[in-house]
Amino acid sequence: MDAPRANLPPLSLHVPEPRFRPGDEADFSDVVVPPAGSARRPDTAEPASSFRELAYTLVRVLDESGQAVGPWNPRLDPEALRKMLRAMALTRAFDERMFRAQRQGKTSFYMKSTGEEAVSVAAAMALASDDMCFPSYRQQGILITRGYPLVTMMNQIYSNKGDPLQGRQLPIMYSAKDHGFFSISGNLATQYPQAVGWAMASAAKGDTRIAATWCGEGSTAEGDFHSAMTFATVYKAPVILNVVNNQWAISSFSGFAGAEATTFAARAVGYGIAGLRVDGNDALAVYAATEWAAERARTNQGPTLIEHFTYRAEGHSTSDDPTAYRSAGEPNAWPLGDPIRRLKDHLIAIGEWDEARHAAQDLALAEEVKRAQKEAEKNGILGHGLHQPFETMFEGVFEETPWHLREQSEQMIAERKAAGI
Amino acid sequence: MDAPRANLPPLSLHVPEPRFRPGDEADFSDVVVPPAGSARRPDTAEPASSFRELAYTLVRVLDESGQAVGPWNPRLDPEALRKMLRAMALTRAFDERMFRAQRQGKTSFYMKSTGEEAVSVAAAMALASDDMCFPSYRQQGILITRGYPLVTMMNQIYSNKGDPLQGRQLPIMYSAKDHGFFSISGNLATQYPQAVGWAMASAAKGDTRIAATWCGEGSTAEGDFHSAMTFATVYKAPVILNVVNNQWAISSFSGFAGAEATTFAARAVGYGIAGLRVDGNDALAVYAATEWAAERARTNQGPTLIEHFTYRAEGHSTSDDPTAYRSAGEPNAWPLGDPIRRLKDHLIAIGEWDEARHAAQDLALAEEVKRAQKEAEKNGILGHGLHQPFETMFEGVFEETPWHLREQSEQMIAERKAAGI
Amino acid sequence: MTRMNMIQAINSAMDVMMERDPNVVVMGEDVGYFGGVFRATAGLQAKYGKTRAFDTPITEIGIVGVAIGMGAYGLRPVPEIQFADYIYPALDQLVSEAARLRYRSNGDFTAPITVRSPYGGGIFGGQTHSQSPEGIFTHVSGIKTVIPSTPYDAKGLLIAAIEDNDPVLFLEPKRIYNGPFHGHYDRPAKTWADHPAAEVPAGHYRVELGKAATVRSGEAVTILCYGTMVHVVANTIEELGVDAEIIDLRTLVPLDIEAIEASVKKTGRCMIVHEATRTSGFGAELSALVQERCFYHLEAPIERVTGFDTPYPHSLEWAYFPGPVRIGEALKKLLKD
Amino acid sequence: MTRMNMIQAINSAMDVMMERDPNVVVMGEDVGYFGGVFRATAGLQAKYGKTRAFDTPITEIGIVGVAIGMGAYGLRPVPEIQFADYIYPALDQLVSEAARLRYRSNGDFTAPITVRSPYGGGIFGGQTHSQSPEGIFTHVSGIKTVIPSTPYDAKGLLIAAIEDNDPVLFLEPKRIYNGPFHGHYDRPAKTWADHPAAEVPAGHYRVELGKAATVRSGEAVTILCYGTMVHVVANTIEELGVDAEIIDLRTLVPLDIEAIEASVKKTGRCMIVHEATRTSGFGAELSALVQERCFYHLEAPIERVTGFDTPYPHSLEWAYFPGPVRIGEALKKLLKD
Ligand SMILES: Cc1ncc(C[n+]2csc(CCOP(=O)(O)OP(=O)(O)O)c2C)c(N)n1
Ligand SMILES: Cc1ncc(C[n+]2csc(CCOP(=O)(O)OP(=O)(O)O)c2C)c(N)n1
Ligand SMILES: [Mg+2]
Ligand SMILES: [Mg+2]
Repeated sequence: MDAPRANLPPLSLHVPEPRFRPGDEADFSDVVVPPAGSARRPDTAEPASSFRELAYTLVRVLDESGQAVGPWNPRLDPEALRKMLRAMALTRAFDERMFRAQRQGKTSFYMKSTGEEAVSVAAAMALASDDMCFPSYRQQGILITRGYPLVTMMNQIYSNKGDPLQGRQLPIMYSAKDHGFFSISGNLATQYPQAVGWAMASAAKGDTRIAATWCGEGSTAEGDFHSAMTFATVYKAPVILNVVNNQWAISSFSGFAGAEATTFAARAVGYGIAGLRVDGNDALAVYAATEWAAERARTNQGPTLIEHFTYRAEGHSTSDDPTAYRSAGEPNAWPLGDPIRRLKDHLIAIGEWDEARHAAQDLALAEEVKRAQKEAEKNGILGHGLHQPFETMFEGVFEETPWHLREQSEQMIAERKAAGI
Repeated sequence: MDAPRANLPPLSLHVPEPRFRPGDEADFSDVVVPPAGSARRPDTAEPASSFRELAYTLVRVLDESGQAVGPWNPRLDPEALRKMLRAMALTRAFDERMFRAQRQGKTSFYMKSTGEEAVSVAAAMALASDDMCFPSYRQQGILITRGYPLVTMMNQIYSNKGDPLQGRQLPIMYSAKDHGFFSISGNLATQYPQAVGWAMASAAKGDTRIAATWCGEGSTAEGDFHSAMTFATVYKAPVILNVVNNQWAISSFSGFAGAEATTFAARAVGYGIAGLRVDGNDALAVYAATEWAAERARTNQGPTLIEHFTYRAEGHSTSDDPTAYRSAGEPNAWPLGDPIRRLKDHLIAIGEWDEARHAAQDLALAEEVKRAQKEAEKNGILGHGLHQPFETMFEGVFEETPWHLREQSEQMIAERKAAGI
Repeated sequence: MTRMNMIQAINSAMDVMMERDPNVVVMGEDVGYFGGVFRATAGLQAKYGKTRAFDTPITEIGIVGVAIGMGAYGLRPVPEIQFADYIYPALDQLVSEAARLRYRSNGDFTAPITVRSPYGGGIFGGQTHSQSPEGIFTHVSGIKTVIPSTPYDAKGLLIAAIEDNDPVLFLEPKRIYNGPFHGHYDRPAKTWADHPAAEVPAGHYRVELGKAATVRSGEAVTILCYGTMVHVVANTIEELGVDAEIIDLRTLVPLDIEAIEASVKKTGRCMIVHEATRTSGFGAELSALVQERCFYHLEAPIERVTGFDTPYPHSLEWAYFPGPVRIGEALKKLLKD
Repeated sequence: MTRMNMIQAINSAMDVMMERDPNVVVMGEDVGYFGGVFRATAGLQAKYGKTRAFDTPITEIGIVGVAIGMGAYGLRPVPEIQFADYIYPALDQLVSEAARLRYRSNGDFTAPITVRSPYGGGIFGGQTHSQSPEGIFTHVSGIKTVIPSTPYDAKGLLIAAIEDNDPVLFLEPKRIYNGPFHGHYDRPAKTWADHPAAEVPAGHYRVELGKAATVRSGEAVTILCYGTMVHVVANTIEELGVDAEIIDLRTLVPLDIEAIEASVKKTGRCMIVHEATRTSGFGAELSALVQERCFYHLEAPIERVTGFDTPYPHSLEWAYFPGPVRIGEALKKLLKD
């Protein structure tokens, strides 16, 4: 490193910085929020190159008065809307309860999806029940929407004897093949190329089922994301690639994933893939975008990337305290509101719901979750007693357990016996 | 895998296919070649979002009559143009000779850059001499332009006793720090994030030097490419990211890297990075684009991705026979012509060159290369005698050789002695 | 029976499996139309179509990640990594995903994929076309590692790998694709023409995973090896007239520990030969296992003859390669007392 | 001297080096403003500014690749990988680039980077927050692997690593960040408060790479270990009253072979303890080396006590962990004859 050349301007390194830190007042008034109904809805047969602008706007359906407007309005019947609302509220109630269970020492870890319930619930409703989901760790709403038993989810969270994964996985790393829900990985974004591969296989077989996958905006930086996008565009894979832009990746704001320069939906443009940017707190917009993308996939028009513009209203996980790095006021200042409240307001605005029913439903859901929890705790909680026989630790590494694992299993049991435990 | 659902359309998998295979007549008449001079040249201070269309056209300067036209004309003086022409012709002469040397069994491997000489030579001329290059294996033109000794290049190719890399690397995997040329890796695209890191370091230090890197269109699929793009956009790194789209990646056409859906310059758009698509066989366009991107980098406007639209006129390497997978007529049918011929025609058109001088130069360059080869072969060729002492094999794994490598070295030498060799 | 070199045998294994099972697909860089840079998949696209034998983008993360997804769907993908030196970008998908999927989902999902990759040196390929990374994978719970040394085994093992419901890394010793290599780089290259294990059945057969082959019975010493080294070792002991028992491991994980133990207990001496770098190579595990299980039978320290702990050099390739000289000297030492 | 826990000592090492050398930069996921999920870089951004301590995109390929480029420029980057379980995506940049750069360019370019990463289990972190991948890196020529077991060593070794001109993988045993762990998960957690090696100088000092520490001298058996296991072993032999010599390796590559050899030749018995999975773990290399070099001194087979060859389970964590029971039983076996 010699001294910089004097006849050229000195360079400087730009390091992104979020607008608000602890102590700052959060003010999102300059976040551009296009009016509901303003984004056009192309025909699903249009080529991706003809609607690149959709990567730079926000598909929104619910307006400020709670009405559903514009070409993306999915015109769901009230029964479906109430089902959607209920699943979102149940997801939130479940999260509350399990967060508390972790705080009570009943398990090691938990992750909420508060504020992001629309992203998973509305998508799950728009997909066919046998479409295959490759989620990240924050799409518990899919399982709940698809009717996976709450007790089983809790059993997994407690690693107890009812845990279908036999206590092998960290809490919330569900796997539910019969609910079209792929085994969640701790390594970010690995599910992205897997989803593309599943979709390619389905297409190669002349099947009708499509795949959908989710990752956070922070995770888009991983190489897996890019590999997935490349495979998806090359083979026109029937897959929906969801990026949940909840503004934060643990303590790092979205600028560290590239949000200062463009949107995440724009990534799609880079590969010639259809890209939509959606108000992720508007359940109807999420539903409509998913339905549209699914239709494209089902008709061999290829993949769609959907950026869900939303906000992580709480900490990253039970291990995280967001007040250490962001303004405490952010969640409330967030300009796109709360997805549950917005859907509720819509149902009320169209005369299909009221505050009293909502309050009653909240109470009922809390009760339902509590009942499930009691039921689950009958199977034990983490650390209070061992819920799986020791030898299960050695099973399932391979389909057939080879000699070295059998030997290790026997050795362990013999050692424990010898030591008198 | 159950039977496909009857009420949904069956999916099908799209697998790209190049337009011509062996035996086909190559006809590129439908490749869209915008007229020279037609692309606008934004001010280097303009934000990347204001000229996304440049990712979908071709920046071209040299028109069909050999004139330099339009806003991207770099208006080089004839001396510089002749220097450029000479370096390109020398690169080609060097490639011819070394290819032949491999065929004669003088080394294990060689890779030509035939048809792509403009990409490296013109870029090297547009960069400052102390800007740092992170090339792939097909940018020997940079070293030649920067005056790196041909003999030294050949010594490396022969792994002989003049090889600055002591025979450790495959032929053409040069390293030349004092010529601003990073050690070439066998693993594709790894140099991309490294270039970004170098540029970030330079910026962090208030230095004036920028970085430039190159990879093939096939290599853009690697995760490293994406990581590099993400870091580059996040920190506005002063780096030029070149994608040499020579249509082929060994036997795979560019469609397997995503070319059916969009351009490679469009990748830039996906990250909010400035993107240019350039006629890579037009040395003036390459020069102008590089100069513009360098100016942006030097003034802290951030990275630029340049797609060089060109054609790999020969095999991938000495291990490859392209007639096994592509139409033999492709190189000649390629609509953008030969870069050397085009620059020569330009110099002739402006009255600064003629066919006789060109022929004489070609002869002189062939002689120069032959002389260098003779010189290099004095240091030996691969496999005829061992050119490096055995113990050098154990040096340089670490700065200081630890005991286990010293022991292995001594053991090897003792064993050879014991065996009488 | 047909005469096949190792490439043909590998090609035949895929052909047989694609014929029998419509869920078998092959994929990788240059694997489709062209049939692979080593021609291992030649003809498969023409025969089975582009959706069953196809080229891929150049991203090893993607190749393995996509194969895992296809496997979860129900296919049996056989992805190729063009050179084993290029498997590192895919490591996370192999280690954290393929190898863990069955366990972490308690059998809900599996990854029945067979990752093929040419490995090893002796072809003047330099640092990035010569590596032997098998040791890394043997440390990863949940993946099997298989390395053939003959055309017959290559086909039978590859069929068994493709039929296996667990992820298998199938490493192909590229130095012996066209003929057994006896370690003398300066003598004319051999072909498989007169090798008995180049008689290969045209149809389906399996060589079970997890079973070693005793290539030669002997009393003086047990030599554990695999891949190219099987031939180098066999030739060297023949030249030296040593009565060695040569065990070709064929599968590293799961290992045929019974064959190893029985042999070492018989001979009392053990040598391990591999091309991979020495430190923490699979030879270390073999050495540890042998001394743990045969300690009281060992008459001399177990010897390892391996690649050196340096990158694979280009011009000094034949000094690096653990050839006859190094094997011979190590044998002398091992047998001297 | 100040009292520091291991996190504070690691933080102090970076602080000292950033103060002394303007080319030292720290980077990684959540490393900047927040100071790292384990707080190891807390305060560094406030003190040295955003261009010297910064958050990064979530791409381990990128973090290491960018650090290599910065190193080639002349900086000394100290990238953090948030958990060692997430180092696999970066493997190619580490193996094919950082580790090879000096050699392949014959010294033209180097990669003086220190990759820090918390590793190991015992925190109910499940499969992807508990792994011990050190063995993989010890197989890679050109990279050093360092693992401290106390605050004092952590600071001195990290300073030496940052000052080293070769790439170093610096693995931090996260179970003992806040206190030594004696292996009994069901007893109250200890802090570093009364541990002598928690007395740490405030300023610059080095603990040389490649030198082991004899934690306890003894005659009955040599126990080789590192990281968390040093404390588990020390406590176990104290509980059992075994006169073991405990060697804390501290650096795996390059290894302090002299210390190991001298000790095993003295005691005649050797046990190796690590948390990583057994097969092809670094224990295999240690076992192979010891039997090669001390064969005629060994009175019993070398014992390995390691993690099992399964993914790290969540609920059965304490059955998996190589704790006092397993170490104790292995010691009994090793000492019985
Ligand atoms: C490969 C890998 N690197 C790092 C981590 C650690 N990590 C876990 S979650 C997380 C942040 C992810 O943020 P984002 O993708 O935005 O998802 P969100 O949590 O906001 O839903 C990080 C860095 C990991 N799990 N895997
Ligand atoms: C990580 C990695 N994967 C695969 C290869 C094998 N390989 C060498 S060159 C090449 C094709 C590259 O094509 P492209 O990027 O278009 O560059 P070009 O050769 O056309 O200049 C491949 C697949 C490699 N060297 N590294
Ligand atoms: Mg996020
Ligand atoms: Mg190419």
